[in-house]
Amino acid sequence: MTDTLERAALRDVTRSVLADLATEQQVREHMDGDGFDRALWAAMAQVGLLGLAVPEELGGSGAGWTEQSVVHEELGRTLACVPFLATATLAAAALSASTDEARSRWLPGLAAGTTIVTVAAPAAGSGSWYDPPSGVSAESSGPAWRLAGRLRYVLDAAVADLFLVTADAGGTVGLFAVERADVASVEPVATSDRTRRVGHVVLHDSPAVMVGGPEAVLAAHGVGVTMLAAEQTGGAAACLERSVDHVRTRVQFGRPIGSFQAVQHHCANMLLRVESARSAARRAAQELDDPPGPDADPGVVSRLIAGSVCTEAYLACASTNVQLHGGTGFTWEHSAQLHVKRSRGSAVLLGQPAEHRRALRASGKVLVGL
Amino acid sequence: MTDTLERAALRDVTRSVLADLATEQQVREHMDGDGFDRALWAAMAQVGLLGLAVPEELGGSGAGWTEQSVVHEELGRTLACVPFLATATLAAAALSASTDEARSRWLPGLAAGTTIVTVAAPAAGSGSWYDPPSGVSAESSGPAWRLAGRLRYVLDAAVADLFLVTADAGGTVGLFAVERADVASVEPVATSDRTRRVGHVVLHDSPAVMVGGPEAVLAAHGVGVTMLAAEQTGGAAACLERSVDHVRTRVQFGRPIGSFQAVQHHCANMLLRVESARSAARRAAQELDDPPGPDADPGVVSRLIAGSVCTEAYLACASTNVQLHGGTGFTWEHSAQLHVKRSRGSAVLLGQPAEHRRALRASGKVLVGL
Amino acid sequence: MRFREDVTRFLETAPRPAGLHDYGPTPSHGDVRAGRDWQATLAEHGYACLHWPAEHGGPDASVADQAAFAEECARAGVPRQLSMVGPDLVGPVLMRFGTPAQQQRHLARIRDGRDLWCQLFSEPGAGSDLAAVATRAVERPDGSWQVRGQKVWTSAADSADLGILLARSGGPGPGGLSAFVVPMRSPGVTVRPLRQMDGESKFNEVFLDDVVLGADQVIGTPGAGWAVAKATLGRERLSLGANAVGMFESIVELETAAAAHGRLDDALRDQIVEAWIRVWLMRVTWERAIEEGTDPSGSTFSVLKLLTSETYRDIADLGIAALGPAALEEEQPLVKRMLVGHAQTILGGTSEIQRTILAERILGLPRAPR
Amino acid sequence: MRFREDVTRFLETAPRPAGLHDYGPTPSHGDVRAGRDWQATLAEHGYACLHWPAEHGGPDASVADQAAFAEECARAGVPRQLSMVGPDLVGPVLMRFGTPAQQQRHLARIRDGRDLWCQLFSEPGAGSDLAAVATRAVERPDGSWQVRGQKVWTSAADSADLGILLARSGGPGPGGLSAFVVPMRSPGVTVRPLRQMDGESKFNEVFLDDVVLGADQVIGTPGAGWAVAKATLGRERLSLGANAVGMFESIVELETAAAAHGRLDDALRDQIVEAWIRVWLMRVTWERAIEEGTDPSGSTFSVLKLLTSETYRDIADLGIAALGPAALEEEQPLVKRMLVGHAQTILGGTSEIQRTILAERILGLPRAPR
Repeated sequence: MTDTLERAALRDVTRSVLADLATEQQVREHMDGDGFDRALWAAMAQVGLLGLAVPEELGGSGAGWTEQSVVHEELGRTLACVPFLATATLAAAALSASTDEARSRWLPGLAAGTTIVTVAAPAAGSGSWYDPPSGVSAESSGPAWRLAGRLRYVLDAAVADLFLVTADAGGTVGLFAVERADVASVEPVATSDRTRRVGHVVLHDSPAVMVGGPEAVLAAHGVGVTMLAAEQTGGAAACLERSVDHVRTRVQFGRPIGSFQAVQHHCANMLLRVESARSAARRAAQELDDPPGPDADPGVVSRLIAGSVCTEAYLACASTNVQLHGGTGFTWEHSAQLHVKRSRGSAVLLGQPAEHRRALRASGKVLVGL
Repeated sequence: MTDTLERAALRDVTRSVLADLATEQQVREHMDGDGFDRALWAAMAQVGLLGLAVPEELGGSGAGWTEQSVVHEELGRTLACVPFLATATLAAAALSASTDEARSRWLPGLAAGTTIVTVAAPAAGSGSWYDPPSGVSAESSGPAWRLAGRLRYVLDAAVADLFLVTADAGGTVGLFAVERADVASVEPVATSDRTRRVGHVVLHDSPAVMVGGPEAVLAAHGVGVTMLAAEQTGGAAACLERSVDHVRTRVQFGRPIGSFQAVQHHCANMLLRVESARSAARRAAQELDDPPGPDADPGVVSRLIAGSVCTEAYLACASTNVQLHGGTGFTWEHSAQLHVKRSRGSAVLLGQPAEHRRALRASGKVLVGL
Repeated sequence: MRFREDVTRFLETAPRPAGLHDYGPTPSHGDVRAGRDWQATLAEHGYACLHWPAEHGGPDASVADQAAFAEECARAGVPRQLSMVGPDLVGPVLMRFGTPAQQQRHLARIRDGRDLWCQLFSEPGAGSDLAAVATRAVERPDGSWQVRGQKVWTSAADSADLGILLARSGGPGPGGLSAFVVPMRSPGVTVRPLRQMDGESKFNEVFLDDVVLGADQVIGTPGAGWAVAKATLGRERLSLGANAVGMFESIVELETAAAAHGRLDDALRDQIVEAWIRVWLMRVTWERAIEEGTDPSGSTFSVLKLLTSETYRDIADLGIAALGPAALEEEQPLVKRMLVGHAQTILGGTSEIQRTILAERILGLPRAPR
Repeated sequence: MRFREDVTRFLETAPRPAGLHDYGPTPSHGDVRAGRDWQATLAEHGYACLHWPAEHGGPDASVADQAAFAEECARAGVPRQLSMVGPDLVGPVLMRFGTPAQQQRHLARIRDGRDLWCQLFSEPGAGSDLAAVATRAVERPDGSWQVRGQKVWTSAADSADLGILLARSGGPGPGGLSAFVVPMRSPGVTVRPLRQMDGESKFNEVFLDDVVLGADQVIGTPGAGWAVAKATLGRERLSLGANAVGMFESIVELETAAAAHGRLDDALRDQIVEAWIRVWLMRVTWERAIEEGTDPSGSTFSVLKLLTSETYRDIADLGIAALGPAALEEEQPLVKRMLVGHAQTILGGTSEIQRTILAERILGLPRAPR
């Protein structure tokens, strides 16, 4: 119960920061800029939102992923332009599973909001997290490494200070850290979802530090899918709320369209999606903090179900939201399009629903128990 | 246009026979009996409905499969208890692709309604038309053959006079005819759909005549899938009509439930299904009569689409029909259950929708042209 | 946790009446004897009517404990009570609306299984629209009531000792309804079983021909019928989670059957994963609902009824593909289940009504004209 | 067949204006010049306004010929006319409701491409509900009209010479509406482009600020507006079949993209087959509609609009899975198509309205209260 209260307080803090700094108008200004709201980022750092997953001794609050998921859900509602998924979640998770040196070197800056860190997909060439690692090679000269390769669709590449990169170090795969200054070039991508940017990163004889093995990347992916699921749940819930607000007041044929059964049932179906997504996302986050079993990857079921169900919920709710708004929902000026684009982007960012389900089948845990 | 008129006349004749002899009450009487309405069968023979696919010189009218599909559609509406699919379609198609001797020996009786012929699935053990042929062996002594094996789920086995059976004749697969008297035993199956019966047939040292090769069975399957699609279309249309009749008159909350949008949209979705099914079934039948190309199996696309789409249309419409009738639709006394059972039986009789689609993909004709 | 362990131990050691099995919310005729004995055992050990307050002899258990008990009973393959109607519907109604004499007369006998109750609400003309109940209750000069009308969809009517009746004692609309206690062996009560599409008879029609009820058989006051009826809605929600246990088992059966019949291909495997995800979501949503609080009219609980009934129906419908041609057989359990699946989205409130309720009560959309 | 051959030959040899491409039913600003020239060429060769009767200079072509022409144009990658509004909507309306002077003034100029028309029907408060049009037309003492209001969703408003306007000249409801001809360059007409979610501007808002129209610019008589509006509905149906050509190509593009991005797995292949089946069904249904007769208000034609818009939307949405992470890019054609797909089920009548029309007009269900 105390946990519940603390989470409610965290939600209030997050909402209040976002209500000040991430109104739709503010979000749209950053969409037209470089897609990074530095003021909001600083404010989030200030109230401690960037270090929830960082231990206290490294400048964070060590709160846990359930708390982190609350922030993601709120960010998903507002589509605020911050590199939270890349830095506070993916990079924090990858660094937490890395060497002590790496942790103490970068996590404090990460929690303070001064170092923006991103993680590239292991399959650098495609940018897909489910394709096998490939595309970047690492060569060593003593303890120093040099990386070469092209990393596609790297989250927040244009604003990152540090890149965590999977590379083939002569037969074994390792995780490496590359400073911004050592990157050959970053090519921004014109993204459909302008509230979340990606870019291609070129490494060429780039100095790098080995910080961990492939397990760190796997851990980051697992956490990322779970936190993204919370974000998607927030997005889906926002679509439902916007739709409900609209259909209660929009009058056609002499009455609010929300009194038409077809509209009511669309909204009811959105509610079914949102409630299911919320269940899956919460359970997956809880199981990151409190693993349900002793085996190697105890949370795999909840995580992959959340990845699949929350993605599909957001896709469906974003589209229904347009449909219920009619032509207006199809305009650039209306918020509905922002969710359509975010939902589509999120559906390919860390794996597609079909890929999550395939991994679920491959886990051997389907139908093993309830 | 003349064709269209002739088909309309054929439909009228069929409807009038069925209106006399296949009311729901009459159908239910035969459901409680052996599932074969001999009076109706005789009447259908009388007006020439059994020989539409049999050449004139063998006692039929040589009308074609488009005409035959009209009869199937009407039978699908009424669920009349006759072995039309087995005899007039599957067996007629198989015999038409068989030896001249076989054709002249059995087609006249078939057209006259005096010989009931059925065709067993090549995979005798499973009863599935998509599993590879197996389960029956043929041994020859001179021109005479002896068959052994167990044939499962054979259409109208209990009333058939002649069985067309695929058997392995020492490395090559052939089609054989076995007279009723030469069958070791027939075990009737208690079918969920009591309007269409199947049985298991045991052959043991059973004398048989070789009448054709595997191509005759393939031809029969292709024709059968197409004609079954017409039957399913008729069933789906009947479900839609019954639903529309019901929701126009059933009053709840002070008005006919057909004025509720949720109910209206269920009906509209049924209409979309029925119209799509009708398009597919008609096109597939036309292409049996008038092949669209010179290759080996020109009608494969329309046939397999019809098999898939019409099956799913009937499944969906039969279920929606129950839903729209509420509790009453769930009772034994209501006709809705008859369509639920027929639709489910038809969905596994000559191949499931997923099997048809897999065959479609394997045909190499997907996306080849429009 | 302690409670659940106690329950498990009790269920392992408690004497089971001969023939006891998990017959669902209501016993069939043959289950009543074992069900009554089981209810007595539950009462003896403090597990009867868990949600009843202490003043009425209940243990006043938390929602979480009620849920855990229902679930452990499902796992152990026993019913959690003799029948839902007495403990879950009638008990709370009598506590809220009944006279002290009625509470005195009935509650203890519900708790220990001496009285089996049935529900006399639905009518042929009042299914989804309960306010349209037409059964008439006319007050006689001596203050007693004479009741005439027809009820339908009454489960256990043939075994029940008592029924809770909704009848019209006043004018049209909800305000004219009263609730009564009907001894089912009163003169004028006739029970006729309704045969369902699967051939079973779980439900009955009940004819009330001038049945005379005493003045003290009105529940609360005349005219309170609508309030009584509304108070019974949603009472089954707390046991919905236990359904997940049964559905999980039905997916396992489905997979086993598909493998046995050679139909377990990739497509069906994917559908099985989808089905399992839905059951997992039901289960996790239910746990979340319990965690979040005790209000069964809240959003999370409200979606469960729809998730449950539609998931049941869809899993049941997969049985056909799993069986292949064996789905032609009436006696296949998966075929029976497919048929029963058709009732899930109708009885206890159609899916259409449930969606409208979600839209209007949970989302606050304007009421559709009725 | 002869007609189709003539068309093919014409399309192969006709001079194509520079920049001509198949821009759909309405030209964008940059397409107008080429579109006008093309319309002139069509008129010269007898292919303009195929459905117009000879008395108005049309060739009075059969429905089948109109359909064949639309389809061959789609195959050849050219528009079948300058714009839909003039030939398909305004032409038939003027023939039926217009004065001889209006016919004289406008029809020839529509036919040969001198006049480009736009449609001024929808308003911010009258989307699905056209009867709620609020733009006021006030008759002045001299018999001329003064018009004030706002229209929306007007394509080609920025290029059009003339508009067909629906405005309220009388009391509330359908009876108070009149139709007018509006020269788009009249004083008081302001056109403002609407930006869509894909960044394009195919539609406009049109502000009418005390625009003065002559008495002879009323189409037919004042008060005939509703009849005029209804006469324009469904006029696009005859060209729906040509959409199948474009959709077929979009599936090919989808498959090609998926292969190029390494995403063409079995699951996506299955979805592609499903999509292709739906396009095949559209096409075959459309051919059946043409075969069956010429009434575009019949059942077969009526389902086509829904089949078309929902198939387009669903095919478009598959683009995301086909691209994988490349779907993050704004400039991917499949991403643009996914966005545009969201308009298909809204513009030209929402899918909800279409289903209600199918239920009420085709199936004859009682009207929902509006």
